[in-house]
Amino acid sequence: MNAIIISAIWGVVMMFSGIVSKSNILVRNIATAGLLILLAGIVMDMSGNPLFDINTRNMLVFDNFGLLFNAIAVGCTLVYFLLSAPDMEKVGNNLADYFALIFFVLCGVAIASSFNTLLMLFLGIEIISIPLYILTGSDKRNLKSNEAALKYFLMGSFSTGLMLMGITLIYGAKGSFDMEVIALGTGPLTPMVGAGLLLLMFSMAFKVSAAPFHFWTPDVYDGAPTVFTSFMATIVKVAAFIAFIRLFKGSFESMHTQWQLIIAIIAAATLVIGNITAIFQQSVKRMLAYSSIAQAGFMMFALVALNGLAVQGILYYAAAYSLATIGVFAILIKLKDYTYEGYNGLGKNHPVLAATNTIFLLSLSGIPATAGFMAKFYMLSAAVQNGQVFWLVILGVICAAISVYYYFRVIQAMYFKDGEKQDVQTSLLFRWKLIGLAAFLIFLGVFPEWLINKLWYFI
Amino acid sequence: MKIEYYIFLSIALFCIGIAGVLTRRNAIIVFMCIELMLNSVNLLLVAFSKMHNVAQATVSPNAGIEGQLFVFFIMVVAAAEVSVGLAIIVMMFRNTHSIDINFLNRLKH
Amino acid sequence: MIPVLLILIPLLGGFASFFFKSESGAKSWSLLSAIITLVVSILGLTILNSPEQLLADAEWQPLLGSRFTVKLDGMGQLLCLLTAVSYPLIFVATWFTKYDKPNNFYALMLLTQAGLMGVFVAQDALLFYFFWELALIPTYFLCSKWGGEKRIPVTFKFFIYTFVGSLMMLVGILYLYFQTPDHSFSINSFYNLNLPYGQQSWVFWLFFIAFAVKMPIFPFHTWQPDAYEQSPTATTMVLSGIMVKMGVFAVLRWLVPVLPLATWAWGDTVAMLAVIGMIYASLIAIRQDDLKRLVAYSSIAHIGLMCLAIFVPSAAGIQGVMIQMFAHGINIIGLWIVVELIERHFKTRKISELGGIAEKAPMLTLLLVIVALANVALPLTNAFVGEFLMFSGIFSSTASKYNMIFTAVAGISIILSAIYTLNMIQKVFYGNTNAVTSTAKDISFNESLALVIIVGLILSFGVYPKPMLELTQSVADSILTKMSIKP
Amino acid sequence: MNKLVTLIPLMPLAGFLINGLFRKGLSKSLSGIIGSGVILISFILSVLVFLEVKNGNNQLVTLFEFIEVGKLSIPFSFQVDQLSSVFLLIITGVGFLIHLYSTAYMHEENNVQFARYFAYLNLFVFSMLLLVMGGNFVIMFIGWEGVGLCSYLLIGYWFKNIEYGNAAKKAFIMNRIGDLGFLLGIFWLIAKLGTVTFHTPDNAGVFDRFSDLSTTDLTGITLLLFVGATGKSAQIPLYTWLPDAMAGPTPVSALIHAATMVTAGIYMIARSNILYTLAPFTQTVIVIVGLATALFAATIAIKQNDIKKVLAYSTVSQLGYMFIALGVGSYTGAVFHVMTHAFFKALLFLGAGSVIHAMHHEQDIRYMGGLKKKLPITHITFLVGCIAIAGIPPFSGFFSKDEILAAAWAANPVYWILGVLGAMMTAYYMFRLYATTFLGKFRGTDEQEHHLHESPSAITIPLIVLAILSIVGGFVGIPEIFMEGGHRLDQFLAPVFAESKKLQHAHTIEHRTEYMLMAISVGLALIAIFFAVNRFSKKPELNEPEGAAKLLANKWYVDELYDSVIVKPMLSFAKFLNNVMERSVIDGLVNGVGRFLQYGSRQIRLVQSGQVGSYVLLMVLGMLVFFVLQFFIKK
Amino acid sequence: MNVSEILFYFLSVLALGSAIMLVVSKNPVHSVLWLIVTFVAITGHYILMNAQFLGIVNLIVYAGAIMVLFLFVIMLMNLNSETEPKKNKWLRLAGVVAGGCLLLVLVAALKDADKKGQMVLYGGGDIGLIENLGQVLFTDYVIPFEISSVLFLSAMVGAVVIGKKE
Repeated sequence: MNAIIISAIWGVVMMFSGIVSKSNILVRNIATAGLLILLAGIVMDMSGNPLFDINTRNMLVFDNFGLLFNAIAVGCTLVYFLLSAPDMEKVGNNLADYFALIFFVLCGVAIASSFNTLLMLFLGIEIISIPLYILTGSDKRNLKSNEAALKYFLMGSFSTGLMLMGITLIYGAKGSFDMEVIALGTGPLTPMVGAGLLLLMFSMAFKVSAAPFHFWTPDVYDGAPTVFTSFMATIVKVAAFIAFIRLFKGSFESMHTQWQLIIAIIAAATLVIGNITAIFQQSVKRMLAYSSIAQAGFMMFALVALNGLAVQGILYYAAAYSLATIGVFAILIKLKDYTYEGYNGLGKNHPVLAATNTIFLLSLSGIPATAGFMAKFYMLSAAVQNGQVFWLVILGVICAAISVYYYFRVIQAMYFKDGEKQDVQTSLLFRWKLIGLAAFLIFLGVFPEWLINKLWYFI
Repeated sequence: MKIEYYIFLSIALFCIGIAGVLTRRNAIIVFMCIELMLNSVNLLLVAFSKMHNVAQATVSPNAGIEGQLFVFFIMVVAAAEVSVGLAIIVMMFRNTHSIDINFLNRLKH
Repeated sequence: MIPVLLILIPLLGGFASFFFKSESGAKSWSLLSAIITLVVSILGLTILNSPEQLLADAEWQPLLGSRFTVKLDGMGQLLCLLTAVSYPLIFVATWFTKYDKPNNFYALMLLTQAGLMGVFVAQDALLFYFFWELALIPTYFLCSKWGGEKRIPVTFKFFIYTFVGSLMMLVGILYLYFQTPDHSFSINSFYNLNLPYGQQSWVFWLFFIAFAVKMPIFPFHTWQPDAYEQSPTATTMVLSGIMVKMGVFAVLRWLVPVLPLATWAWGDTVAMLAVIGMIYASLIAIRQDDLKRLVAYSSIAHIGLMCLAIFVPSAAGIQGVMIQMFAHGINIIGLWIVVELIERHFKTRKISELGGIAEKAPMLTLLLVIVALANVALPLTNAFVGEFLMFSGIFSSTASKYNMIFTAVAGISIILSAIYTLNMIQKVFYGNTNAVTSTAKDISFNESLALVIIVGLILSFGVYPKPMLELTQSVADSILTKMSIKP
Repeated sequence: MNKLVTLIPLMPLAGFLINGLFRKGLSKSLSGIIGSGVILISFILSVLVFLEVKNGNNQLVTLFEFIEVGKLSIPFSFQVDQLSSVFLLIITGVGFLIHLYSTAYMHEENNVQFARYFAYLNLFVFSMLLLVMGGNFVIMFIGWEGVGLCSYLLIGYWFKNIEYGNAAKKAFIMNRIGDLGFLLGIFWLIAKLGTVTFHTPDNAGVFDRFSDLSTTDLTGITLLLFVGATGKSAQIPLYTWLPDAMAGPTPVSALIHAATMVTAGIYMIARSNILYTLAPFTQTVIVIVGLATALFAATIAIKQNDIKKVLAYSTVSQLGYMFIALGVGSYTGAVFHVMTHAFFKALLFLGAGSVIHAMHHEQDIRYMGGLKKKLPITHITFLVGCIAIAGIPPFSGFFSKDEILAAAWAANPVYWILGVLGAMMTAYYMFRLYATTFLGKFRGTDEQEHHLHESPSAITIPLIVLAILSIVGGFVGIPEIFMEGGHRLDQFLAPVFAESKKLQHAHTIEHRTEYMLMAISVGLALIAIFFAVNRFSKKPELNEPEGAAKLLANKWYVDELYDSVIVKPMLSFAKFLNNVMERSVIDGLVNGVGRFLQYGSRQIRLVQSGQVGSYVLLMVLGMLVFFVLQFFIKK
Repeated sequence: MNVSEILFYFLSVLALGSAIMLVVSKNPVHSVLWLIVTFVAITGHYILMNAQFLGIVNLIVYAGAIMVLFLFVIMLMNLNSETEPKKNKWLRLAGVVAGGCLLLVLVAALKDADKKGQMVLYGGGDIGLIENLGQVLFTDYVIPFEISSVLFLSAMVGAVVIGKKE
């Protein structure tokens, strides 16, 4: 509960901070402070003494899973702020409002990771989506940004429609929105539940940009201001995943076998399309959009397997993927030229950026000793343990190999190709932050259970 | 009235909405079609709530009320969405004097 | 303790080497670290050769049931020794080769060494996989930064190829992991699960692809000649001298004992591939005009023989393989050193453009001839022991009913190897000097030092192979008992 | 005593190391002295050992455990019995003479090369000694490959000449083919008996446990070992390397390609006689191969004009005789012929060398003639050699060849007939050679004629010694019919062949027949000699041969045949593999995957059309598919 | 066939018809009006099902406020049948077919729905009345109610961010 309330309040605080103070630095610091408070609140929640004692009428349930994810999400946001917040000023001149919107999104994330009824799911998803429509379009004079916003909005609300229809059908069949009630009863899917389940699945698949509902992703990520792309592609996406797995594990686990095939097909399609399409991209930004689809394909493994490892794994994957992607974007933003050529000679001219970027990319492509490997490892092992979908596992590893192709193109550009020295100003502090992030990724990669244990430490 | 009639009715409306989204190029019309989809959902929800009310009237008089409340929230969200959506559309129109979604193809491949 | 040191010293040495500014500094530092590693590994063989010294075990991922377990058994020690010996040799031999950003070069070399050591000592599947990849990554950078003009695509192919393979292996590992009763990655619980044949056979292929690509075995070999040709010679030495052995080693440690039934069942198929590969590679080697490619193909042929000896198993054969891993590592590094010299002196590797070096550089010629003869496994060279044991093992193996045919066909490669090796010697060293080679001069001190050491190793182990045989005896026996072949 | 045995091979090794490592520092005389000295020492040692053996105590020295795997144990051990002691004498004795000879013959070389030469020569003697002293097949194989290597090095001694290089390569590879057979034989032994040692004190050696081998095993093993022998001892089909091997310095040809190395095959079979006695099929094969080689080579020798080539082919044909002997089970005869052949063939080669030396490296006999007066000693000794090889009593060749022929007759008269035919040809071409070279009048350039002079003593002394040996050498094996117990060699070697003797049904020929056979063979030989001498001393054939002669002069075109049947196809197949299979098929496949992905990517990304409408449409279609799958298919 | 059934059919036909008109009519303004008609029809259904509060809200919020908003925007851009862009007819066909298929599939899937044959209560039942809704909303559903304020806040901020002049 802390997370929801604090983030909502801090959203309001940010709104006013924009009015009272003109200095961006101040606003930025307030935002960062807010995140720290938020983090503290979540930790208190996890350690079992929430600030507010509110009877949620069982509409929200704050279990370790949700709280830990909340912590991860906020932590990633913190990293994101530290690395990329200064670049938001370039987007437009109402910085405070952007921060406010981000806090509202975090509120939505908190809801989406702790909902216990479809109503809260719906609200959470909407609270996440609506600010994102705005952020996408926030670069107002840039036609691409506008276009992206409109596309995102239209398709987003379309998917909302699907979701509502799904919820309705399930309500019709089960007579309640409460997940415990819905989870009752096993046996074959009745038509209404089945239809509703599928519609819900589609709308969630849309939110996590899984094929064939991914089409908005490349355009929106490409069109949105890069800073916000970074946010959307990481925290928001994994939040949607958490909601996805929470919903389906909480409500439909008993009927898992009956929809496993569909979700497996979706996962496979996502993997293939994401990876294959990414190969040919010329713009790194767009490539990252497709790579995020590909990564989503891997996260889908958690839903396909839906076992203990999957739950741990999705949390770990969320952290690993978000951090690495944030890092890559943070460096991408600094560059003038978003194509692969933009990276040429980076290794010679900006060794630190190149080195850290390499680590982020290695992590994304799942090379051992980086967090990305253990993330993929958890997903694969979850799927293998489930045992139903070896074809998917094999496809997965092949796709992982394909993904190496486009990630390493960047590395090749940085180290093995020479480019004219471009003026990339980065503060020393920024570089140290990057190094810290890279080190943390390696730490996570070598000692993954440091994070996983958190699920059990707090009661 | 039997429930399946309502199911079919609202599914029909829903699909008309989808068809509209598929066939029209005017962003606003598309948006309206989406609104239509939402409304079909509302209708179905109300129908279900009444149905459950009938079914479980003995259990509690308020059975099935959550359906109607959900409709209320949907309307809330829809209103919010409309405000944002129209804002975006207007912004779009300001920059390119058109709301034709087919012209939205600077981003592709 | 020893295995941990073997990993740590190169690892830390490597990281330290990144921060050297001067070339000589980085060089000397790396050489120092390599020598320390060598000393440690020799200590491990001699005075510190006690079980508790050779074993280290620590908690790593309790939830997954994966522990940081490293242990040196006979085979491990042999290959660690090979790694430890080769590095100083490589550094000495390429002492005067110029690299840009030398500190990074040497750092990456040392990191590779750490990865290799890890592979050879790991007793936990997950840990093994970690090191398996860690050895690969620095190599990727080495080859595509300091390699020849076609380096980037070639190295990339090599990388993707091996990466696909290792991911397959990962799936296999996971599958076995979930079969283990206690859900653990430790090699012993892998050894103890006796899966039914059906499960074994497809896990076998998952593993085999990974190792076949690494070794490489016939249809999966095409990355190798290009990679060898394009990489900087120092890296090529690591690739062909040691990294290739990773594949053979992995088969002996992780494939054969874990999946004995499948090995029995598929042995003939794999052996077939190996034999084809031997003849195929030898024939192609005859046609090569590029020294590096020639050596590359000859190495494919040799590896094919090792693979054959593993999959047509017998006591002698398995031990022959282990001896041969060491011998081949040493010999091929010797060959590469010579190639490196020639390329540096004459700016070409084309056999057709060279000739008559012998009269200008008798010392070089002498050493090369010895190394080359070792490469064709002449008696009293180290390779002879290995090949003799392997062939006699294959011949007397009870595992396959085609053992005689395999031996005979594989034997042809002995003749072919003589053909291409002598061709090479003749065309490059004999005859009259031409425009290119008229400027030849005999080798410098450091190179002759490296070569002399190699020759020394070749002859000493060729005349008195007993120590190695004793070292590998127990491992070979245990493998054979796993395969239920009486040793 | 054991020390002496170990010292015998170690001396040449020491010589090799000294000459090899310090070749820069050594003067010619010094390296010459070292090179020959070590051989002399080991010769003396061999004599001592020989006497020991004669007193009936064989030597078995195990230095250390060479290979020990599981139950297979291969010690590095030397074994000296009657057979090997005889070979020791031949090798070190003849070897020493040839070293001595070389000091003069190779005098034109500079220090370093000179030292290199002696190093190689010593290394060769070392390997040869290893071969004959080895206590098991593996040590024997080590020597076996070692001599191959040395002959490679010595044939290619003048490495600047590509032709020589190719000859060397050919020799090595041909030998390798044989060696493969040898190896397979060894593996077979290991597979069946689990040991390769000849004799062990506890009678667990190969020759103690031959009874454990089935006939198939015996035949297979013996055949494979015989393949090795054909390679090393230049029998059909692997003989072609030997004539080319004449590229090496003449003393090398004398030592390696006449006296010692080529007899390794004989030694090996004689050593494992028991196995062969038990494998009649193999024996037949051996006889046939031997006969074929003997005749075939002889026919070729008739038309050769290179003095060394003639001798080379005669060597091949003489080796054929030895194999006949082995084939018909007269192992003593084979060894006997090895010995005598070593004497007179070495003599002939050295004589030829002396001629070549005098003629300033002119080897074509058509440009010689009338050297009788100019080179008296060479002439006399050469003549002795010719008579010896032609088998005229009482020269050594007669006794050994006669023994072989007698045995052949006993086995099968056809063998004898062919054998005698060969002997006749031998006499013919040898005296053709002699006549063309020494008789008639000189046909070389005046400049050559002007420089003609007898060679120095370092060359002539060995000639004389060998000439004497070729004359008297035969008397160690006087047939029983002339003198009771005259066949000392037979008695001496008896223990080695005892086992075989037991198994062979002794076929004796009554004396009348034997006298007749001798008379016939000698008579025919004399006729041939007479014909050859008075034909070629008058008008030697100088013009290019035609018809059948051309066929012979071109060695039946065997080299060309091998080239077009084996070498060329193999190379073109290799080319096919390299250019088509490797590049296009396999690598093409691998790269094809990559290209396919690229293409797929280019196509798939077109779906991302940028049109909201089409996006939604695709989404809806996806939904449709899944609905259908869920509700109507997946049941 | 009692009154309510007649009403049901009437309203359904009205809703569907006007919905179709919304999709097909050239002029955006007409579309809006048709949509309003649809909403009215749906409101009728609500009333029919005695969900009075929702009926009214639907009428006021949707048919009233929201639709007026749409109308304003359309007027502001003065869109009309001339400016109305046209998809080419194949795409339109594809759209219609896809929608139709979806309808078919869903109907086929739900034709024997689990609640088949249960009655929807007409007239009776007072859950649709404002006091009950209010009570439940401010007791059990207070959390979502509060949270929806966040939604509005963000929408508001968004509108400001987008609409504000730079």
